[in-house]
Amino acid sequence: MLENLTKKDLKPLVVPYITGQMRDDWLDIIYQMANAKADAIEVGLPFSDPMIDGPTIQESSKKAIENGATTDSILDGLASLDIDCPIYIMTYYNLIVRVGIDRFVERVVSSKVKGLIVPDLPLEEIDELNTATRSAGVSQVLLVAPSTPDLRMASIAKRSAGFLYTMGLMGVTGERSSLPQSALETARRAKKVAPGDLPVLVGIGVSLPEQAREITKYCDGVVVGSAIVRRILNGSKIDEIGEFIQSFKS
Amino acid sequence: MLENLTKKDLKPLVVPYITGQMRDDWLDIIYQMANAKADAIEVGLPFSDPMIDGPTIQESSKKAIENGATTDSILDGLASLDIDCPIYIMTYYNLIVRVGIDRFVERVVSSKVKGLIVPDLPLEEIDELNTATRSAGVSQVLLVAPSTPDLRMASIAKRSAGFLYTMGLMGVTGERSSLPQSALETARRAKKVAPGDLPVLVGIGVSLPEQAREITKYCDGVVVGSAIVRRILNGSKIDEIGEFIQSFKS
Amino acid sequence: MDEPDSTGRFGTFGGRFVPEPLMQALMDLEVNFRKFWSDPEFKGEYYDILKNFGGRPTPVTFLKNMSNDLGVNLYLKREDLAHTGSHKINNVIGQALLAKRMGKSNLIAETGAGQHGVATATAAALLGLKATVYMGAVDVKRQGLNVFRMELLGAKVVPVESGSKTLKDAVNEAMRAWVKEVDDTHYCLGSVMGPHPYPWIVREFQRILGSEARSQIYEILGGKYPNYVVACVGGGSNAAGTFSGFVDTDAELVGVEASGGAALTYGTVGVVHGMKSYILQDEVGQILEASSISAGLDYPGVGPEHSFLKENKRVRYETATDSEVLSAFKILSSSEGIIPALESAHGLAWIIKASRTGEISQGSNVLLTLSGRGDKDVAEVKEMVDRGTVI
Amino acid sequence: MDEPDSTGRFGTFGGRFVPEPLMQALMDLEVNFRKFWSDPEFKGEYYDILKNFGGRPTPVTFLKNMSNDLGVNLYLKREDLAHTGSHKINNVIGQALLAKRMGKSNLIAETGAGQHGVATATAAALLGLKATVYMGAVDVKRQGLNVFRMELLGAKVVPVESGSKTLKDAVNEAMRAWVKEVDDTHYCLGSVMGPHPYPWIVREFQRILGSEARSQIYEILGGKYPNYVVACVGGGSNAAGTFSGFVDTDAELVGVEASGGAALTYGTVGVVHGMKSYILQDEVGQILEASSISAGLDYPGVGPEHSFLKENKRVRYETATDSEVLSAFKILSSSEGIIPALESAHGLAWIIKASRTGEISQGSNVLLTLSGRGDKDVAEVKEMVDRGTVI
Ligand SMILES: Cc1ncc(COP(=O)(O)O)c(C=O)c1O
Ligand SMILES: Cc1ncc(COP(=O)(O)O)c(C=O)c1O
Repeated sequence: MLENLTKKDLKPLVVPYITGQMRDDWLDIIYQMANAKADAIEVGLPFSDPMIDGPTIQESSKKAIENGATTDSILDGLASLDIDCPIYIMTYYNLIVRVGIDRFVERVVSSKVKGLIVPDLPLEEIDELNTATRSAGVSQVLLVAPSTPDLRMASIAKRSAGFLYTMGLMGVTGERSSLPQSALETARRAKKVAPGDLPVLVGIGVSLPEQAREITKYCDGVVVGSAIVRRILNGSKIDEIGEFIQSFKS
Repeated sequence: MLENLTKKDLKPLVVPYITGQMRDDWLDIIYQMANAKADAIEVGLPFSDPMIDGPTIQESSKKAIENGATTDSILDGLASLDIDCPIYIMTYYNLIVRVGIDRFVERVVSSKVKGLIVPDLPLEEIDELNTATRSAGVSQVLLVAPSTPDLRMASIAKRSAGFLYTMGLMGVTGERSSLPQSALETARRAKKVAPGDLPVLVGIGVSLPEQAREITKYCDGVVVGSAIVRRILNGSKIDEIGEFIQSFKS
Repeated sequence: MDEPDSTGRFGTFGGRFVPEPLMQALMDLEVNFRKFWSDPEFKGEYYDILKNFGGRPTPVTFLKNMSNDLGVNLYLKREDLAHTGSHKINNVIGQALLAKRMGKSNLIAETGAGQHGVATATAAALLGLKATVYMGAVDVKRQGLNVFRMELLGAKVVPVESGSKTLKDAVNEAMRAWVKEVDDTHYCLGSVMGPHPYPWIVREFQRILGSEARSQIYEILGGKYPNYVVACVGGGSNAAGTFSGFVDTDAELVGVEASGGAALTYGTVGVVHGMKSYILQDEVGQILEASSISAGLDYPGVGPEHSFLKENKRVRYETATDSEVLSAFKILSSSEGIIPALESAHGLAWIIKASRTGEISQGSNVLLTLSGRGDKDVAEVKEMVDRGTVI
Repeated sequence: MDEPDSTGRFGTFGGRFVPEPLMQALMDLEVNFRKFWSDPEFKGEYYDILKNFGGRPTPVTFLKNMSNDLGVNLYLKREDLAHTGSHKINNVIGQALLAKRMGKSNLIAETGAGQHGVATATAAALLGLKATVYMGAVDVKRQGLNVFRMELLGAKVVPVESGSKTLKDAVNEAMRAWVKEVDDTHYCLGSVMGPHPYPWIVREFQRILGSEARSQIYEILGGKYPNYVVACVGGGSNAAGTFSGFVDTDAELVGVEASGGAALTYGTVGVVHGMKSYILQDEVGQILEASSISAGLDYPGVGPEHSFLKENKRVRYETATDSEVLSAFKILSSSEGIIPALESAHGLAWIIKASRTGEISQGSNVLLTLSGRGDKDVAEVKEMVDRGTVI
């Protein structure tokens, strides 16, 4: 029941990110992302205090909240989608706790969301949520970082479902002009300890197709966040966004 | 040799005050004071830190210093006068110490000044100066205040020469609209302890002829300071000042 | 007050809700703290600095005039007399020493009122570390004196422009900064909050406050403990330190929050800044902005141990409004010659109210921790008075 | 250091050069001081307040970083940690208690930096007296924080617009005010200056500083006294208190004046503010305006006992310039985490200079009285730095 992300071809996996309701046409953007052959889409629930996000995603969260975004409104929007590209929700833990874990997971399931990424929930704190997601068939994606030692990385990978979210660097979300050494190294280490069927995706700091090509020598794909969010914030047209995502696939 | 002030008629003694060099025509004002039948004239050497002076005399001191007044320039001016009204110098002790006690007293004598009033020199501190003034025949006028007990007042009076300067109230120089009870009381007490030939004059707060008339029921005369200095500061004409002094004699 | 359990929890509160890149640092910190806190040499150095540099022990002062007026016996534990002017120095000296033993060369810190920032800058100067202090842009403005002080002490002050631009955002920004520099940088957290092991570490470093107060007041009262022990609660560090000295006595313990930042009184359970605790949040889970005249209590969360102490009813939590606080601020200044920090004035405000209503019965002995001095606040209070905002 | 002679003189310095209306009050004060200062109950109350309210004893802190840099062992007596932030509290508690015993209900005081004014306002609040503080209009402006503090403490602050509008004029104005209200008012003079018995009284009330320092440093140095004992000199009270503890040791005693207000170094003998002492005056005897960045040293006179100690060569007096002082201010802040009052930074500035030139030989033990904390000064220093007035 907990399916991992799988490759449709020989190309690396590409998972674009968008903050829910950050622009009025956010659902159209998601359609376009699916059309652009995204392998999955990460949708953020905006939180007032996003500890691991840089200025770009912080701003998108602020916009979304000003647009009236709530957990409910975003999940309702996602429920209305008709695409076969899996959706992963990214959210800070408080938004889950506030609704109640079981109710939250129910809502997620009824919105046809595939999985959850909760960046402020390290291995030691996942149990309560994990019990609920497992029994509901929701994939809980865990994160590893350059600072994570091998043994711990293996334990995290073992508990991760959907894919393994590998932070490319020690830092917050945001664009970087070049890929740090730590990203390659961490990707390599993550790939080594991850179970064979669990794709390893690198996120945080992957902003350009060249960077994606370089890193996917060591892993299975990338999550592209701030680079896309900046374009959406700057008013890029929907098909420009689609083209940008496609450029990662070529 | 140390003559006390004596009454020329039945009228009370009137001693007007002026700060030396406070106006360019200060020597003319002194002539006018003498003409107006002042019994003596108190001339202040301006000091930067006049502890017992109120705002009016402070301002005259400031003006005088700005006009270039120094101990020498004022004494030179006084030396040039040709009047038979005795002059008493009022000064703070530092101006004396700075010149040197003996030199200062010499200068005073050569300027035909009759006596000295040094308000920050209480009984306990007069000896050094007093040795010099006595041998030079300069009258050293001492002060008593409402707070001075009878015995102490008697000791002070015994050492005072020229007259006994009786502070009418506990306060600094300046005009008051009415005579305080303390002035009458202190005048009465001073008169009682003063040697018979030492005139008792009340100063500080005597600003109007009526006040002078009232107080001189108990003593021999008055010193009029701020009320005159204010007129000089305000630009009163010389004869107006003369008339004001005369009004105390009528 | 005990050690948290192996998951860093006091009852159900606490934990370590942080991104993975910080986990290693938190685990290292816990290991090192455990090691050094039981090392007599480390403890000796810590106590020595607090004594010879920090001015400890601080006295307990009997307030004769106010006691007369209120009919209760009021005592102050004088953290305003500690070096830098508040209890914050106790914690930072401990953490800076720990950081040094751990081989870190930089400190980062968040600050609200600026007292923790000043204390951190001070400890950094003393121990030869570099300090960077994150401070909400709103607080930078209202606590200008403390900004200058930090800069003179050689620290870099970074104004935080995100969110409500106050303490909570400074914490977020400090955490973000820490993620990037976790290798050579220690995050010197300023209160008993944040992820495990911070609530525990900070309480232990503030324990000195409570231990001193305990033996001082016991002697003053001739072998008794006070009926009430009161402290203000922002994150909760001065209160935690204070209560640690009295939790096993039968003193009634009272924590006083700013009514505009009263997580324990008006909040609900949630997760923010790495901890599970009471927080002020809206119905969907967005954290609310606190709003109080005192920058140091302008915080929508509270340390997890306080949530635990509230639930198990060992401590009772009350609130004081801005105007009650200003009035207490002025009363203490003009009737005892002690200008309190606005934060500390919250505790006093409650005592005044409760004494007047008779809730604190006449003749009771009441100990208040005066967590800091009010010099940092006088310009602001003066302005409010001049503007006529307050009487 | 001994009692002055029966005319209130230390050698040829001192005396009582005041208008007659003040003589009775000065004589009463002398009689009462003599009586109460030998009364164990009075002394007990004085020590008790300084301990439990004032935070005494203040520690002696070894400055590790600066000692390393300078090659001398530098110790600070920490009056910055006393309540209200300077040594001034020692004196005002004594005088306010004395005033109360004498049945006076009001205090008046002059203030320069504002520290003595704050201390007086504090003592007045504590003891239920009314306080009026005279402060030069220039100082009101540059020490705004302290003006607020005094007002919050319930004192009335009167800006003095006469003369140079600084400390010397505040003294004149306070004296004038005292003449008017001498019956129910005690003039709480802030330094070892003015007419007898003030220089003696204030030194005695500051003696506690020197006695503490003496026994503390003796213990720290393992049974030795320091080679140098240094203090800044405005009126000279912190220096007098300090030196009283070491005058019978073979420590070299050094008083450091502001170069723009160095009565002992650049002045001549004269009479001002009721005392005979060294003063800055012009050739005809007008008192000059002092000019220093530190309001508390911006004074053209000096206490008479210092004139005596200069003449009998027991103490040597040096000066420090504004820029040396600012540099010392910044060095102590950023290398030790202690922000000094600009006044106290004068002593440090001389130590730094003398250590660098080798005048203080390497390895010497040097004790400096840190007379107060610099919070009152940071805004002004910051402004100077921002304006580029200083580097
Ligand atoms: C003087 C003072 N008291 C109290 C506080 C609140 O912190 P805590 O609740 O951690 O003691 C602060 C915070 O800045 C403070 O400066
Ligand atoms: C901190 C401090 N130190 C020194 C002084 C100078 O006074 P004194 O020379 O009497 O110690 C002052 C005066 O205001 C002061 O505030």
